[in-house]
Amino acid sequence: MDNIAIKLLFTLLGLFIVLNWGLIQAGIMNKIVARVGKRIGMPVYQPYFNLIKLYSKRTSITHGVMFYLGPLFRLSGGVGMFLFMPLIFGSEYWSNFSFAGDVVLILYFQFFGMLGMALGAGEGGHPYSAIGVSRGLSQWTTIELPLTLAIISIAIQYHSLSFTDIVAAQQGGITHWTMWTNPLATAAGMLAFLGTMGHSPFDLVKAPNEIPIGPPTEYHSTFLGVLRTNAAILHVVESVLFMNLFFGGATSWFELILKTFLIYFWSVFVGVVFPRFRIEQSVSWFLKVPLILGILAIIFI
Amino acid sequence: MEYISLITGFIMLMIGLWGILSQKNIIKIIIGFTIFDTAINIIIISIGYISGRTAPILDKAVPVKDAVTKIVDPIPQALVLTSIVISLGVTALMLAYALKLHKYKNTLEINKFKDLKW
Amino acid sequence: MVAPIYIITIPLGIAFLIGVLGKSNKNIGGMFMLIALACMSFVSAQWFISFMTSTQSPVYIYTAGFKPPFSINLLMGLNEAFFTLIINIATLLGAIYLYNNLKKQGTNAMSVFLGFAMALNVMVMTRDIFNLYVFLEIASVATAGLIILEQGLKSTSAGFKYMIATGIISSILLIGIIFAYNYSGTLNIDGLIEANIGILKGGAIAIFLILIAIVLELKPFPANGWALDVYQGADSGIGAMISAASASASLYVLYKLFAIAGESWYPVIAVLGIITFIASNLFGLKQTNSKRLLGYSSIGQIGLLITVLGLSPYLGDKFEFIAVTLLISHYLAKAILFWISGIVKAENIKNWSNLRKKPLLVALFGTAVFLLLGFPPFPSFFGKWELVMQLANSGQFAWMTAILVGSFFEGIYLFRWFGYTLKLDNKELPEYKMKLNKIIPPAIFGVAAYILGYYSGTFVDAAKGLDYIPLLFIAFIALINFLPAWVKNSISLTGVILYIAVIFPEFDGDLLRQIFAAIFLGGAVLALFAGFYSKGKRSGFHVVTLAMFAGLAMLLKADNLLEIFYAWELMTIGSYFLLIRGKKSMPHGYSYMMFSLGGSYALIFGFALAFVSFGNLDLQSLSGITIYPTLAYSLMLLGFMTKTASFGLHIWLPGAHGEAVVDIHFMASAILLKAGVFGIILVLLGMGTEASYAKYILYTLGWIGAISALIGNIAASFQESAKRLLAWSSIGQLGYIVFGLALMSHLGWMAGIFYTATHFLYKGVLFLTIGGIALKLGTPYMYRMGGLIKKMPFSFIAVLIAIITLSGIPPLVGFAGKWLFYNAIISQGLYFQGIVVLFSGIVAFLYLFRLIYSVFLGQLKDEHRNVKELPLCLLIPIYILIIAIMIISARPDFILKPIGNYLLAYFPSGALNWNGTMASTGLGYWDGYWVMIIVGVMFTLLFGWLLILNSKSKKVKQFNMVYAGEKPFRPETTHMSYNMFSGYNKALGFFMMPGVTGFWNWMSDILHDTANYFRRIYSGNGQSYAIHIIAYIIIIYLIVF
Amino acid sequence: MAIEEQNKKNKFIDPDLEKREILSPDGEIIKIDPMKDYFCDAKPKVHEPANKVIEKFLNWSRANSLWVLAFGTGCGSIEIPSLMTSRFDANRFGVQMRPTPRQSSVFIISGYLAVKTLKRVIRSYEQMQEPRYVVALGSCTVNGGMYYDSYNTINRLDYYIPVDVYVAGCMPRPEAMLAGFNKLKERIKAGRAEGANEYAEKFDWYKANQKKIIKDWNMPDYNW
Amino acid sequence: MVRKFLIFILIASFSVIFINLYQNFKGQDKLNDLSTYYAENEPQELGAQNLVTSIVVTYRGFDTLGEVTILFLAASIIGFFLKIKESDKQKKRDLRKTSEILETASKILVPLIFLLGVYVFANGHLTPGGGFQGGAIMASGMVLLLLANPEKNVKHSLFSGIESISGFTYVILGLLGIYFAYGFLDNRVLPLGQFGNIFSAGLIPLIYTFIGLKVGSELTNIVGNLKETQKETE
Repeated sequence: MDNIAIKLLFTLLGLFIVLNWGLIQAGIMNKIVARVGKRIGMPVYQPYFNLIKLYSKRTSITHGVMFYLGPLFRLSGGVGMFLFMPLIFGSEYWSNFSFAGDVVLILYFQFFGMLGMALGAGEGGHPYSAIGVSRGLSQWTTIELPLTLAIISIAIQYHSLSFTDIVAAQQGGITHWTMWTNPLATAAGMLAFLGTMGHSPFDLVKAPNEIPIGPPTEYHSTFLGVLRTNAAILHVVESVLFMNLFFGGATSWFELILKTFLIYFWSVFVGVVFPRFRIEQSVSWFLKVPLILGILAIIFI
Repeated sequence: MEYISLITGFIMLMIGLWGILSQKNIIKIIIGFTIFDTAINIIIISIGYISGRTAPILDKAVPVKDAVTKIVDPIPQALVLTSIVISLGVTALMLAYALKLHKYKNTLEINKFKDLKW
Repeated sequence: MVAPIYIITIPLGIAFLIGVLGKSNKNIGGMFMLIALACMSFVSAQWFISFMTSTQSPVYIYTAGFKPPFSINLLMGLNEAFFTLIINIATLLGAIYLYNNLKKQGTNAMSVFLGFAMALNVMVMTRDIFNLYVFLEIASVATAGLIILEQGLKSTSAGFKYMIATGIISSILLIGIIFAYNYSGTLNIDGLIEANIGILKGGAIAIFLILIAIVLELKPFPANGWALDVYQGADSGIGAMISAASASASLYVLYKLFAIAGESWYPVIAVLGIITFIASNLFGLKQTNSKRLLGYSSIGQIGLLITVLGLSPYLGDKFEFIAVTLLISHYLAKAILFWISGIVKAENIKNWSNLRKKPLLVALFGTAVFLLLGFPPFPSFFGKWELVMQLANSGQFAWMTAILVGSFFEGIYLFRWFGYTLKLDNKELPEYKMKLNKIIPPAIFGVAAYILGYYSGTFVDAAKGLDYIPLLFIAFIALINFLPAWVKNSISLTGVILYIAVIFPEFDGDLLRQIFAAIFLGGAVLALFAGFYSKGKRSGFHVVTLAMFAGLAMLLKADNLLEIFYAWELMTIGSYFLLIRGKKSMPHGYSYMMFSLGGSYALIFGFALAFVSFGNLDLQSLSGITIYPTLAYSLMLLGFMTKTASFGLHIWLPGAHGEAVVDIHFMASAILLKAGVFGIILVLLGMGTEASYAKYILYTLGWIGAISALIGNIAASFQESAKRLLAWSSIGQLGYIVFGLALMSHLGWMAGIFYTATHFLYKGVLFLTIGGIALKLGTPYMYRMGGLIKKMPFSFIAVLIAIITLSGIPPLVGFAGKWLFYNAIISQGLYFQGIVVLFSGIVAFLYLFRLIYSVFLGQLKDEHRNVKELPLCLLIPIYILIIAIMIISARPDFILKPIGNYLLAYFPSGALNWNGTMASTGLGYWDGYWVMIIVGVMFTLLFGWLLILNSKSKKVKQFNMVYAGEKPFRPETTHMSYNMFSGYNKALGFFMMPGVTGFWNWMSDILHDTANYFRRIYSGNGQSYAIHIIAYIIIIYLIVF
Repeated sequence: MAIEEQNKKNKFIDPDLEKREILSPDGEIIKIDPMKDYFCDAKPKVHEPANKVIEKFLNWSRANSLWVLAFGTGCGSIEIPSLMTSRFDANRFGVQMRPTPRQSSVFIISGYLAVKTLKRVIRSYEQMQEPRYVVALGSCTVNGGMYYDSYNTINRLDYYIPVDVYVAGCMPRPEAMLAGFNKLKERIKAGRAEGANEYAEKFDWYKANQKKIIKDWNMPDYNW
Repeated sequence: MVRKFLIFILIASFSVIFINLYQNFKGQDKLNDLSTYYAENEPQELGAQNLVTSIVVTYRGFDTLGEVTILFLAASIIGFFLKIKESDKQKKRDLRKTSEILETASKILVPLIFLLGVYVFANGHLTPGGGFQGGAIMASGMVLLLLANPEKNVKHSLFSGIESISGFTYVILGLLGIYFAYGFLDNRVLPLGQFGNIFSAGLIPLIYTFIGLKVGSELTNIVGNLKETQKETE
């Protein structure tokens, strides 16, 4: 029991670090994007302002129980993924509760938050929310496909679905990373990562000026705050997932922060450069290049 | 003798068949049938015929003792009687049909009665 | 005992006598006629019984006191007793049925009827060939007279065509007889057999002429146009006589004369028969006139019987059983059908929906249809089974195929007809009366069909183990059909629960069957409980439901292949009736039946091959089939896959399930489909993986499963109707299961069986809730629903839990299936199929979200403002299932561990390891218990936090939302549901192209066009029919000689 | 009868807000009163600021996170996009555009306001969550500007909704707008930007004004 | 034309069967066993002078019963098939007047024809002839009567009565054979009598008489029906 308590403490600490790193990362990314547009841009700590402001709104309204619970599901999805994700390789305390499941668990736990969010948005009764969700789900089905292929390819490669085993197999220098040993899977996975992050060109889900930011149209105040909190956590956790799968995991917090930053940067970089896809375009696109890469990854493993 | 009648029977049978198959008029078809039946009767009779012999009636001309050597086969003759009666009954029935059919459509052309098909 | 000669003299004397009565005393004449027919039946019955029960030896009747060949003799043996009995009973009932018609025409007509009956009896009994000719002529003349009993242009022209045809045929017979006499010097059939004149060329021709004439009497294709016209033109009561009584007599005559012909004629006759069987059933496809259609069917059935006769050398000692069961089925069914057609008086089969005004007639009609097609519990089922088995035993696979194909054609039109009867609108059709004398005969035959079905089962060794108690119970329910639904429901529920108590211990130690029994019978209890929602009588519902569940239970209990097939067909009947109960489900019920029929023929073919390879019918014979093993296993899998609605065979399911009401939908989807899974499991267990062919079959099966999953899930996402959505989803889910089984590994099977069980749970919840809602709202279309969460919170929670489970999101138990799949796919190496399956698993989110969103979330429609929560009788089964889901979710090892241990027997290697609640394979690990705890604790904590944060939230109303500065107009225009995944449709909509449907439609069109083209040889011209007959004789002659 | 019909003719009728009867699937007739059934019927409340110190901190964050509702009401809306470009870069002051009033805290009234638009502005304003701020651009919002005698535009915005900052000009340049934002930030930090509470306090007065100028008042009184 | 040509081809190919039959046909030069038996034993067994009659009535009497039945059925069928309304029956047809020769001759000939008919069926067991032939002759007498008096209708009830009673009696006579002789339709119920005598051959003359009556009345009925149905209005 003692063990569990310590683990819990470490987990909370990890969560705190991840949350902050997520917020700061978002700020940095905003800054980078602004600089690309020759702007000064928002300050790095702007996400904190936003978060505090959102939590401190004086009023909020709710459309019903599911609307109320939607953000909760979303946050649970993010935190749950965090809980099942080992952060630092070789550290028992930083591996959270990853003993409860392997890669497949993470893969499917992603949906927990998505589903809750979709339901909450649905109860808002706003048609744009539903449109956003329908786009998001449509796109997500095809994003998952190359990712699944990549994971299977890795699982074949390392004969394991366990994070610990996968990361362990990549230790011993940069050349042992999956990125080098299985470049096709990495390519497929990283293309899928673009979709998971929801940046341009795959941001039609939240298309701000077409369907006012899609699913969370009706969310505001604390609800939106919770969603933003989750986004901060989730982005880091997703990056950690890809880091563990393809880039050798992390043996220290510094390594984790560096790698997640770079991984996240990849999606931001693409997002800044490319314009937005329509939904059927993005669906078709994922079923072309990434899918073929994924299939090749399995064939040539 | 029996060969001739047999051939005659066959030829008549063919003629009757021609009548049945080619004539459009129902009465002619019925006539074809009677020819057909008659032909069969001839065939039956010719089967039972033994040349040089007489009818199987055991009167003075045919003593009972010589019957075996003097008479023709009586069985086909008995059969032909039955056959004739049957064809009589059938013909009568067909004629009745023809009458009725004529009543319905005022024609006896067989290819006008095609209400039931496929 | 009364001497057999009285069968002849009584009717003859009375026929002559009632002429005296004249016109005034028609009723007395009628009484005399009925008495005469009753006496005949009595005499035959007494002989038949004495032959059956004691060692009575056959009795010869010598007319004129001389022994043959000097005089004519008649024989009364077992066969004769049987045939005269069925002829006499048919004519007796036929006379009762036709009583009014006969009375209208006076005593003359009664005499003709008696003459007809008498002639048929003599045809059966006589041993003299010329005598046979005479009485054949009497029968023909009498028939020609009976045809015009209802006078009219149609009957008269049909009668004339009949006279032309029989005139030619009997002349041919006479020529044959006389030449046979010429060569043998005798007219006695026994003498002719002894004389063996076939060795002479002329004698052979004589025999040819005799046989061809008898065959022509049996209306072979294509020289049978006249017969069809007769069936169509004559009164249906007469049609029944011709089809049931005359045909039986003629068949027996053919059988009798076969002895003269010798063995070399068997194949010829068989070929003639099968051509008739296939061709007339094919031509029946385009027929819309009911009586003519019955004519086609009659001719086809007689063709089948001729084939059986011709194939008798291959059938061994089973020949008699096969011939008798098939004959009696044809006899009963055709008589019933003709009789019914006379009552309903509808020429076009589309007008037969009129039948529905009298439920008894529908029951009889259904009985006849299933009787004809060889479904249990009827005699033809056993007959067809033995026929196929024996043919297979003799290696006659081509014959088997031909017979099954012909039967299938017959099924096509019979079920179409039946569907019309059950479903088409009948409001504008004329009223009709069901006179007592017209309903008694078919009713008697209907009852006889069931009794004989049971009786014929006792002759089949393999059927000895069949459990008839459920069937008796069903019969009891059928008898109390007039009671209100809740009473029947309670009784049925009690019955099922008692039966479970009896049957469950039988499966002790057999986990597989226990799981399926839990699904089938537990499902039955839940479904029946849900059935309490319905008001009114629900006529017939309980009978067919229980029939389906009885079939399912018997499927589990089955010890041999026959029992499996019996159960399978019983279940098919029940489910067919259940599915066709939906409002617009006529075409879907029809296609369901078509696939089922095709599937069961594939099954029986496969079973036959198994039987031949192994020599007995035990379940073990499924393993190690040696004769065409690839074909056998493929066919069996195909047969079972018609029920799992796998890709290619799935097109019936969406419509059929989409139209079914709530509890039927639950039964059909959550329970019925599992029967197919059970069958596949049996086949795969038998097949194993060792054999060289197994690899290919499994590979194909895997792809079929994967594609089914993909197509099912994608199509589900594009449905507007919630029920169709669930139906397509079932196709997809069953695809997973099939794929899992096709993996043929420990993990794959675990996934498959686990999916089977959980699919039952969560799909059950979905079917019951969504079905209940659709019923309550009166529409299955999701865009008409919306916002129901506030009205039906319990349903919402149930659906939420179900879809979380279905989509495999942790922590609920659906994830276990996904996890097992990953491990199985990777360890088994079926990556690409696996990817397709996993992809479709993700696609499932689309329709699941759509389902829960469109129904429960979004905008509440005005008309649903006062909707209440689902009734308790639905909520209780739903929550029972939910509780089961939650228990399994918390401790998945409760169910997974036993399955794993059970499967170890079949797949010793590569097992799932358990460490407490932690499951692990060589690849990964998963601890459902801990996941549940972690997620639960986290969720609760976060929930508390959110509650604190959001305590000030103000509840707003429906339209208080951002709408670009405007207010929303109406809920209908604000609810975003129609064509929800339009973007996805643009990208992947091509998956929805109805390719498979198109393929089957194309097949069907080809078939129907062929039928339509070739049936034009029946030009309606009596002369052409005569030409056909002559040409037929010539062609057969030229082929034979 | 005739008078009633005459009245009906003259009155603007919104069919979507009329009372109506609908047949339920059970055959029951349901009476629908859209105004009651679809929309809330509660006045806004005054939300007192919290403890001073905390409120100061919160206001600081609020001031630094100005989410602007992207609602171009008049000609001034053309100036807003340039505000976000690299030349002016309002982003650096924490100003962001939000597409939905629910998430926005600043409402920019960019220029003249037609009565028709006013309806939408009121609705959107009421849907914004508190605290909320209004920045009015151009002389039109101050006194009607060049449209002062138009039959269809309003003259003074703060008759209808409370305004925090006016930015004068016709039209004001983006620089002026940035100045306006900074002014707003100062007001917020000083705790003086309590427009929402003011609106709640004087709700009846505002409503009366609104209804006076909006002849076809076909919307609920309270839009949350 | 094409059709007729095809039919011709068909019949021509049909003749193949007959050619084959003819080629394989050999005329008999002696009686086969069956007929030998009849020729040798019939006089003792049945005592009918006419062998054909003995075969027709007794040895193959069952066939004859069938024959009678066929005629009976045909008559019955025509009876109800061509049945017309009573009102129609009384209608007069516009017919040419019968020639005087026919009228006169019929008055003289009809009794003679009837007599001949009776003779033929009464002597069926002795001379060529029998019930069918006799009956037909009698019916031809009736036809002559009808031709001479076309306005007259056949009295169906009378003839039906005769027909029925004779038929019934025939069956009863047949049944007597079971009880008093050796089988159904056995003629040895009555003593065989003197061979060649008119009262000989047991039941044969009796049966033939009834057959004659029956056939005569049946044929008359048929002809009458055929005639009357012409009057039927549409």
